[in-house]
Amino acid sequence: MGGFWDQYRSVVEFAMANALFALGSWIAMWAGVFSMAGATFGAVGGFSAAYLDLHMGAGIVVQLLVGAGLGLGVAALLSVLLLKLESHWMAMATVALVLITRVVVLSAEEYTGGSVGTGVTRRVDLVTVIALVALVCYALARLRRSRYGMAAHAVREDAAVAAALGVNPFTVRAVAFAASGLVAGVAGVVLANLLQYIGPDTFFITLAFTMVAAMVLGGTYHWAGPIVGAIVFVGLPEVVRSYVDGVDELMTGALLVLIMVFMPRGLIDPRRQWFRRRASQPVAQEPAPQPEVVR
Amino acid sequence: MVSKLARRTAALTMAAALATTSLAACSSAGGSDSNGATKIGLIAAEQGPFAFAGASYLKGAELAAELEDVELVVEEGSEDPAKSITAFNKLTGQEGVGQVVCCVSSAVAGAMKPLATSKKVPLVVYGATTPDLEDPPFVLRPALLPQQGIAPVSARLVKELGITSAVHVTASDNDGLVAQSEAARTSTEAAGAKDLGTVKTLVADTDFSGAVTEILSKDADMVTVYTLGEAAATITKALREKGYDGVILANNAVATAPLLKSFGKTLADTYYSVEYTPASSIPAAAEFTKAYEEKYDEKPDLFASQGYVAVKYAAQGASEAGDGADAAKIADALAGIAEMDSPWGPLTFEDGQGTSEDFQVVQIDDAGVPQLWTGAGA
Amino acid sequence: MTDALLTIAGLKKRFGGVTAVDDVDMVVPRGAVMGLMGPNGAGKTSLVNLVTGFYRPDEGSVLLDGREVAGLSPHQISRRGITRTYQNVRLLSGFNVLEQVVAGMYASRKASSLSSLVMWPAERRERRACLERADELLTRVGVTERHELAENLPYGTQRRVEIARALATDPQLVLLDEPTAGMNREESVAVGELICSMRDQGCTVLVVEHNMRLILDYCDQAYVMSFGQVLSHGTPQECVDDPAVQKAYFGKENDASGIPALRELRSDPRRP
Amino acid sequence: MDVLAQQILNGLALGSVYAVFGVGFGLMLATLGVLNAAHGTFATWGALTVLYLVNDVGLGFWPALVLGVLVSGVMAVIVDFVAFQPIRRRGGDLLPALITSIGVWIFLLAAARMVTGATTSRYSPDAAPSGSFDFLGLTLGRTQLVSLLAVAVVGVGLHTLLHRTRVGAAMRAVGHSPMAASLGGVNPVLVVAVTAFLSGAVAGLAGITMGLNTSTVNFMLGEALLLKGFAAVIIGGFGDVRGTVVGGLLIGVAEVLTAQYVSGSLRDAVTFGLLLAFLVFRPRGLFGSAASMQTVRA
Repeated sequence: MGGFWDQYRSVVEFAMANALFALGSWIAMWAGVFSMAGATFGAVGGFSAAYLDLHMGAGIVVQLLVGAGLGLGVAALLSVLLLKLESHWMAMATVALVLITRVVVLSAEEYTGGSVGTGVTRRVDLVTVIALVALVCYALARLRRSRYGMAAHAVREDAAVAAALGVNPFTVRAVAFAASGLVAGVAGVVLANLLQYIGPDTFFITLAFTMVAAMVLGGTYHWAGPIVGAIVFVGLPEVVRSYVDGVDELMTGALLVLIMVFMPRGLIDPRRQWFRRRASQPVAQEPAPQPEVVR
Repeated sequence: MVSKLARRTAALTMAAALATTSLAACSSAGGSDSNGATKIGLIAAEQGPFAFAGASYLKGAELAAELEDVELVVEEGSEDPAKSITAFNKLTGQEGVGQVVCCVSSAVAGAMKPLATSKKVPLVVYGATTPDLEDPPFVLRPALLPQQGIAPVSARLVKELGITSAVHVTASDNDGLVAQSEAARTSTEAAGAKDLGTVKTLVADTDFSGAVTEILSKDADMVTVYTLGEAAATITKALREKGYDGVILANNAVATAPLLKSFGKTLADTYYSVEYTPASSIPAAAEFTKAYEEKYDEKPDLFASQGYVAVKYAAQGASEAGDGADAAKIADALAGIAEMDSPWGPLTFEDGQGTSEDFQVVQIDDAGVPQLWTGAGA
Repeated sequence: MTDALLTIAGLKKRFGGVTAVDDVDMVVPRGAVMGLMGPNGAGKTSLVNLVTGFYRPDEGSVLLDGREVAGLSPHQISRRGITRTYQNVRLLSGFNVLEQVVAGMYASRKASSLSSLVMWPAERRERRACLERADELLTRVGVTERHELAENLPYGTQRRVEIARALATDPQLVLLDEPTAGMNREESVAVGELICSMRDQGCTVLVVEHNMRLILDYCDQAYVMSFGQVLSHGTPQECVDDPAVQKAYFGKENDASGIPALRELRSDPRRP
Repeated sequence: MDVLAQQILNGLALGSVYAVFGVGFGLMLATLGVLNAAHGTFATWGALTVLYLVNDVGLGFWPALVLGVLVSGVMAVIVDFVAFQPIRRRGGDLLPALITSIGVWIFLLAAARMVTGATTSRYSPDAAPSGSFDFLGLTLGRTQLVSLLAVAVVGVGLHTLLHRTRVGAAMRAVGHSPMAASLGGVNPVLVVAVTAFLSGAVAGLAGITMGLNTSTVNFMLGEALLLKGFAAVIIGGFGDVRGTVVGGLLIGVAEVLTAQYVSGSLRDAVTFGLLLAFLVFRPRGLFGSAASMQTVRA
């Protein structure tokens, strides 16, 4: 058991780190912003953690706080620039942002180690990572039906209707985007600690694709989706790999296509029948109940 | 009202989290007990960016394990930092593995270094060329640094071929290659060739049309190319195609079997320096070549010799530490090795870094086959 | 003269070469139920979109309670007290019936996100109050379902949920865009009664309708629009009798909705 | 030799590869509404096909090129049928199609890695065009000439097709609304298939010329193209063939000149900086009209 666990411990760790990234993307998606910029905020968190570790020997708490703060700050700044774009252009702009992140990482050699990258002393353990995921989940579960949470969902479903209910869609999106930056910044710190080495390709397109794919795979309509998605997306290939070598990625790709084709709303869909306590009523014609007129 | 669903899912997630946490606690209590660490772990690179060399490394390593009578435990790392770290953890989690041989690329070696140091398991690096990577007793590099050979060889070429000016090409974002290019630049200049400057490319570049135009515009007698092998071969080919007829001294990575095969005679008349070639004049090299040919029925290459030397070195450390030694003792034994015979000539070690004087000069002939170069008169 | 809640003056909106709303003046008195009729494409929905800030007017002013709202964003206008329903029901997918209505209480909820994170008593109280109020509003509009997903309900019920959501914003003025579209006679009557009850509770209502029965039976006054302009104004009956209105409806041969509506009126025995 | 003029020529040759790829990528985005993350792998597979045919089968380079282009085109049609058509039928928007394209991307990339064993190779120097000749006092490599010709053929050909033929009109109509196309008496399924084929085939051509110009064919070949082609589409103006061609050439020249006169490490910075600047400040690009932006369907 010990050997088995040692073998899969890192799989669980990476799945949890990816769950954090996917949760970050989900928070933006909550308010209808499809963003791949999590890779950028992850880089901000990751490289600041590496810098703090290397130059100041800062502990994990400081790293996480700084990563969260910087992720939040950078996301808040960028939201001003990006959120005015129409949604598809916004999505593409976040791709561009990720491409630029790599260039910035390469040029800011003093802070990032440039193309060689930089080592990080590992200061997180699995318990911390799981605790962070649980913390984010707790917050999201609490906020789901709060004033902000309902506004975010409303903005995603129909921004115009939300506005007519007094919700300022821009503010709601900006807050979601900034919060997604915070979580992705934390995820970057975690990933840097887990990998113990980060370079310009660590926080690049592949990570950006992984986080949105995990999010969509799991389902974008409930916060549990990204976690399930990350576990399936990261864990399944590892498990497959230990039985059949070489086909894990082929399977991941095919699985992603199949799930999107047959379960377009992802694995976790709060609308699905078995998820709800009561069976939904059919759309059949039934007589409308008489209103009680209050005169 | 928090919806029922949300509450239920939260509960489930928390339960799952708790379950995983308690598992983690259990396993960390297990700890690692490694007495009798006679096995040598090896992180292979049969897949990934260095797959072209991975098989040779492994064959050389397995030959050494057979000759030295040690057990080799192989785990694929694909020269990917994350996968290699996983492989390292898997290897060191196994009973009896007291040291790990790994790493072709400097990036991966850099990622493994802190891990080896913190886990106190010696890491024997067989390929990476970044300066100052070695850090005894836990990070050791028997592999030679190419710049040890580039300096004398480039000076020799300048003198024997009557070179008066040289231009240099490097990959400015790779410390190892920059160090090699710098070695070529200083020694050609010291030997009397005018320095016409250094053209900088990047490791990730694939389009060299601009760089080639820049090189040609300098009109030098000699071009030294210290970039990754693919790039060096591509630049060499493009220079010849655009009519350059001077001397080209390139990174020895242009002469890997797949590159020689696919570039063929477009690499004709290119020089390089190398610690091992099957045609080497060093006696220990001939022995290695013979043993390798007997086992695999093919000629070894440089990578095979690197895998061989690394495992031979690791085995020597293990045997000096004695039976039942733990990883820390093996580390001390490895760091204590001062000399070792090798296909690269007698190796001496300083601070866990191998050095040798016996570099060979190779010239690729008109048919695209590397031949030992014995001098301008030959 | 009753005091005006909504005053529209010289309102204009062009789309490319088409002027959808052309120099419209309109007054909706406080506490009135105002009808707005007109053939398809007359600019009724465009007018609603202008008043609620969905479109930005090219010219003209919209005064609510004497204060300019033209040019404000939809959410600002909503907070000033104008809300609306939609021609094609636009409920928020994924919310159940109660949540649809609670979503309308955004502006009036006070508890901060921080307090919802730790579920302070203030947040709990507020959530409970919201749910109770949503429950009341749903009862008022005659919806008995509470926990179903709104998208699974029959169309007529969805419309009523939408009205409850609009009422949840505490509006001064509600714009109902064809609230009885797709409903049978019985259901339409129920909506009419609901509109009256809204007025009696202090709301001013502007009803955009094709269903002239509804306008005649429940509106105090009406406007008729055609080709982006106001064609007629007065009591609903005056509007229907206006020759210009008759011409607008009959002159447009292919307007399928107007003709039966008028035919229905002519055969109405209650008509004097 | 005038270094500046020579470098501009080099830049145009490099940019023409980006431009060709961008035209195919943009066609799929504008007409089929798919932001296709897997498009780069079409280029990779085109190049790998040629590699196989030239090096292992011993076919001549030109017939291999034609077959490689066909393979990429057919691959795109299959991918569209398997991964995008079901989503389109549901009336889905950009997001689900993007995610399935990521799935396809992972699949085709892994498959390419498997068949190549992650090694880099190149077309046999005996078969592929090589060498150079003098052109207006500058040196032009034969491989560079191939990519310049490719952009000319693809640019003019596709622009003519879209604007001068009935099929092209139908393709543009599909871009605006699939309904409109079916009303016009064109079979939308066929139009979608033709569009997918063309966009894949053009990507394959770009991949093949890229492999030729860089003497490098590996499973990652298409990835760089994808990013640069994406930049060319946005900078040039979405949904406009001429704009994409100009965008691609502009990127190529900018990259080569930056490397020569500023710093090689800023090469990508220039491209992606331009990309972000255009997205934020002029999302319609150099040539696109505001209306063309709406063809990415909501």
